[in-house]
Amino acid sequence: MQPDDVARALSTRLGDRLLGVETFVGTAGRVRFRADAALDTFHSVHDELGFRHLSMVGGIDWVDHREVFYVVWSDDVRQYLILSADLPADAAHIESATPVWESANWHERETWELVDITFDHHPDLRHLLMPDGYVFHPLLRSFKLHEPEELEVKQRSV
Amino acid sequence: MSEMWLNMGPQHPMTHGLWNLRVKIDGEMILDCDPEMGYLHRGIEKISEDRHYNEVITLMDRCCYVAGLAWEHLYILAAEQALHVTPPERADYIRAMCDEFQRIASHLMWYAAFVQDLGLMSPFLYGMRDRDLVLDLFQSFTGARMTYEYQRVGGVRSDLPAGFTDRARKVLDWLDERYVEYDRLCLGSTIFRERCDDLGKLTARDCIATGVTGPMLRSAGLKRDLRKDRPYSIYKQLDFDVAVADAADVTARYLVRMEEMRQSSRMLRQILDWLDHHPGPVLADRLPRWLGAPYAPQGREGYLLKRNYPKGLGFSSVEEPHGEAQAYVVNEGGEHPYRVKFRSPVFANISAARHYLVGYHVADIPPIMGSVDVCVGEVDR
Amino acid sequence: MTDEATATEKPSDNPILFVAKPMLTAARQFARSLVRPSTVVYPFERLEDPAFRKEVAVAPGKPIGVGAIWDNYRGVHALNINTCISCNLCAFSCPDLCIDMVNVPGGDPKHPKKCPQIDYGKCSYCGFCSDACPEGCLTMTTRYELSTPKRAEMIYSPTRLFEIYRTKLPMNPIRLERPENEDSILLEPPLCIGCNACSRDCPTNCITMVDVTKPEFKPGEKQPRRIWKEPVINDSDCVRCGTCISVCPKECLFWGTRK
Amino acid sequence: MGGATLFSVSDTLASVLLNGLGSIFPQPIHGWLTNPDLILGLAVLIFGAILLAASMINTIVLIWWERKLLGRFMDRRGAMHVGYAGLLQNFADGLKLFRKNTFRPRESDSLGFYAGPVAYMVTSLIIFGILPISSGWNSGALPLSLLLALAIFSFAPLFIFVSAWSSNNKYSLMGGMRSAAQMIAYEVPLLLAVVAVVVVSGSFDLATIVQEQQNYWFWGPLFLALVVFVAGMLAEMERIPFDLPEAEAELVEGWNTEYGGMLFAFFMLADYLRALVGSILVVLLFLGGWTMPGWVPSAATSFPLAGIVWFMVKTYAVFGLFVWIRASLPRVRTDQLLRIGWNRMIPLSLASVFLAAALVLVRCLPVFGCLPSPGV
Repeated sequence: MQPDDVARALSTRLGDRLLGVETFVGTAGRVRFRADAALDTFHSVHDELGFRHLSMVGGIDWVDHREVFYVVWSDDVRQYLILSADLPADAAHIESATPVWESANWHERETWELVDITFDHHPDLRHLLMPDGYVFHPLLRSFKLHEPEELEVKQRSV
Repeated sequence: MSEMWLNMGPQHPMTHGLWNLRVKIDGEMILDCDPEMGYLHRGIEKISEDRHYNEVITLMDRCCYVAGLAWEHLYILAAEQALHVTPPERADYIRAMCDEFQRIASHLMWYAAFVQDLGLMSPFLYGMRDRDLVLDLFQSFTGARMTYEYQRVGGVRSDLPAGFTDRARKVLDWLDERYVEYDRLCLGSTIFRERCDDLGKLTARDCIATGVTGPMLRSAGLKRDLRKDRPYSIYKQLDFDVAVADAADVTARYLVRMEEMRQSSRMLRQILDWLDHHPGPVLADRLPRWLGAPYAPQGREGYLLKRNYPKGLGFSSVEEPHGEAQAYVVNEGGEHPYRVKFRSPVFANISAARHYLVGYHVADIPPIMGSVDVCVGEVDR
Repeated sequence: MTDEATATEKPSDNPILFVAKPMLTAARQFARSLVRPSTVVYPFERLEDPAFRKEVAVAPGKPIGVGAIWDNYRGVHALNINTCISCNLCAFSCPDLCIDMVNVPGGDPKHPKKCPQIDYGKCSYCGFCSDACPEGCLTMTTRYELSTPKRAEMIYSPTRLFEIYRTKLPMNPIRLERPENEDSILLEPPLCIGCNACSRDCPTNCITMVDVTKPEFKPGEKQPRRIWKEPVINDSDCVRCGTCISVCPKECLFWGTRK
Repeated sequence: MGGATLFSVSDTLASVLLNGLGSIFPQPIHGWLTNPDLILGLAVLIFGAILLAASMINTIVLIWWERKLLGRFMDRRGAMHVGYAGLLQNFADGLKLFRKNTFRPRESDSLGFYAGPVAYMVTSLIIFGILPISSGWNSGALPLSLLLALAIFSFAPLFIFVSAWSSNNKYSLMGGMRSAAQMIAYEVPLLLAVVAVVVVSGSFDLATIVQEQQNYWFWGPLFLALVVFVAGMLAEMERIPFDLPEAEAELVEGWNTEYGGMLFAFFMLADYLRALVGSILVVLLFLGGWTMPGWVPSAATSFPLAGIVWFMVKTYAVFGLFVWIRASLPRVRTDQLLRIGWNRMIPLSLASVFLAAALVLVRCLPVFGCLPSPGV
């Protein structure tokens, strides 16, 4: 499956909410979609394109905005597909993928606590790796390592 | 007895690591479960952002302490894609050899822990003993037994020592005899079959829904192996079969892993033959300086940015002993990776715990979780 | 290349003698290990001992080591103080920041020699430092016994590392070849003030200060306050440690490819 | 065999001791000291001390024996540095446990927590006093010594359950429940297997049972009963494959999770004491007890301790079998264990009883004299 095929299949349902499909070596492409089209994108990728296996959900903090990406796999074409959406840094939230892929549950919990991206309608958005009540999001760029005084504050505030 | 929540972990012989399995039980029946992770969270993804590309390798060995070389390979593949570097062919073969030996070592470790959970004491020692031979091999060319730090962006650290392939073949011969013995000790025993048959069922449909990969998925009859489906490295050149079983229970997982070890032996013989006849460089020679060397020179701040090193994204997926591991590396032109994200197969396998634990007995938890092959280091990262 | 999947069927024959097979297997192992179990009696037998390896480790049918080469084991470091050039590369290559450059006793008190001191409480034995060492004076040995009741004793001073060097333990023989197209240190001449810092601190003394011709200044024009000398770097002697770059007050040295 | 019994030896010892002591003192004290009642009392004490020392030393050596055997099964060496071949390792371990602090979880029940291990230990020790080791070492000479031994043997689940429940720990509680269920389930086939022996030998007295085996050992005619008895004993001793109550993988240590120091040592010792008792019972009931083989020269046979030595050799061999089983089998699950106990073991043991009765009826028992019974 080529990026063009993916774009053709997705554009019917998404229209202009599909921002483009880039080439990505080793995968079927990198789909960029608008955050408000999340659930539609997931459904069409899962049902129409047949990517039934969600491998990974991750977030990247680009300081001015945040990016959330999904890696999905299809057993039919035996290829990966990467979905990616940009979210504003001050209101980083996107629809949860758990209704489509059950496996998104833990990945989204992890992304939420590490990169501070909220997943709406997630069934169980609790801390996974960090202790309960931990208020920081370590994978944000503003969370600096190698600053012991700050670290002390962070530990105390937990 | 009324219902109660039982904390199995974080310090519990069943956990094989540091995590907490909370189970709700009624008498001996499991009604619900809730795995709690994070006791071993070291922030490897965060630390990686503060190290440059080769220094991340030291973290990869600690990511999964039973499959360090496979994780190094995973990271290196993604980093090379992000940095636009191609390794020499011999390095690729050596890496594949590391992968397969690591698979054998990891599966032996799994075997040892799994039978120990069942109360079988001596096979535990046999598994550890035979794994040590593989570690000896690793030690002879990487210099360490567990934290190898062997692969580099653009190749591997050093070539194999003289006589390595012969020693490796000897180990493979020894192991081939042992697999038979392992089967006799486990499959030959009625008690083992009574305990493991029809236990921890996870159908192929549930596997896909919950993202379960690796031997667990293949034990459900689904033939998916990245080495075949998406041949990275040099796996296209190798002749091997994918081990599949269809019972989807603990015995099936045992069978799949045993068969995988045999297939790994088969692959390794091919790789060793190739290595015998194709000497060559093991590190790409036209590398930017600090990618080839393991260190950055002083005054490195902004070094790559000044030189307009091309940006890039790297994504790799490797059939690790536990399943499909993935890495996503963002190169923003700096000397450190901007973001490194790993997908651990065990992470997904544990998250599906509710599907394969509920409805069984408390006494079944150790064999079921043993058949999942938990490695907490890579779950928590 | 076959694309067949090996369906590993469950052995259907439910064993009739229900415990005989595993018990006989265990008994066979019992008989085998009566002669010599596979364990190494550690403090008395050591895998790194060549005599032990030769006699026992490679005995057929006995899985005691594979007679592996132990010399490239990455254990405690050995430091040859005499050849150390204090280039700092080991400290910079250390991912765990466990190497400090400390003064070595003896020598010129005004310009003491600095050598690496290693904190084994932090060290991850990755070997990056010995790979980075341009002179081969910091190597790793087969020594691995480090336990000590005090945390402070985990910090090995250069002298202590030199003592390990003098025990002549097998050293890690792997030396990395330096990449061919190494970057050189280049100079941006207009910025240089000829302060001599780079040449003074260069560990290999490969920087010489040469005179530059003082340009003609018009009368009244403000002359830059500088010494009219510039560094010339001998590329074949340079170990690319970057000390000169870090000490340069004007940041006029940089990495680049020499034309 | 010599006429000296263990009790007569201790009686002589006591009278010699007291007479010697009394001769130092003038008359009133001398007469009081050589009072036969006092001598008898001291004799009983000495007798008990010898029994205690013998059982304890044997238990500890048994642990050593298991560790060494298990080591070889696992391709390793076992304890080897303390004493000759590690013989003193377990004494050192015991000393270490003895010196350790005894602690108790705050919410646990004090009485049950402390009384449980002690009672478990004591009941296990009492059995040792009943068992005859040789014709001289036959303290009880009770007509129903077999029944008494098994009755005391089956006290254990009660005390295990008490200590497990009072630990106030979920794992301990589950272990205790399992232990109780398991021991009760296996009590029945164990006793039925013993009935087969009783049918053949016609006596409940252990010494008589041994004497009945002068011509042929019972393992031949009563092989089925032996299998049931060994399996039942494995369950009673809580050893792999039936060690669910302390299944390490899921229940940490089962009913003794919360115990440490000397209290844990009590459990440990009592466990191995019971293992020793189990091995001894197998030797007594099926393997001819202390009857010496015919090929042994009479000079050796008449050696006072020859019977005991021969008996202990057999006991340790039987325990070796238990170790072998432990080294090669996984543990079963609770429900499977109970199913095996009620559904398989009881019919088997009943069959063995009928078989024994049939053998006695048709009087074909002496045929088994041709089987290798080196005690003949």
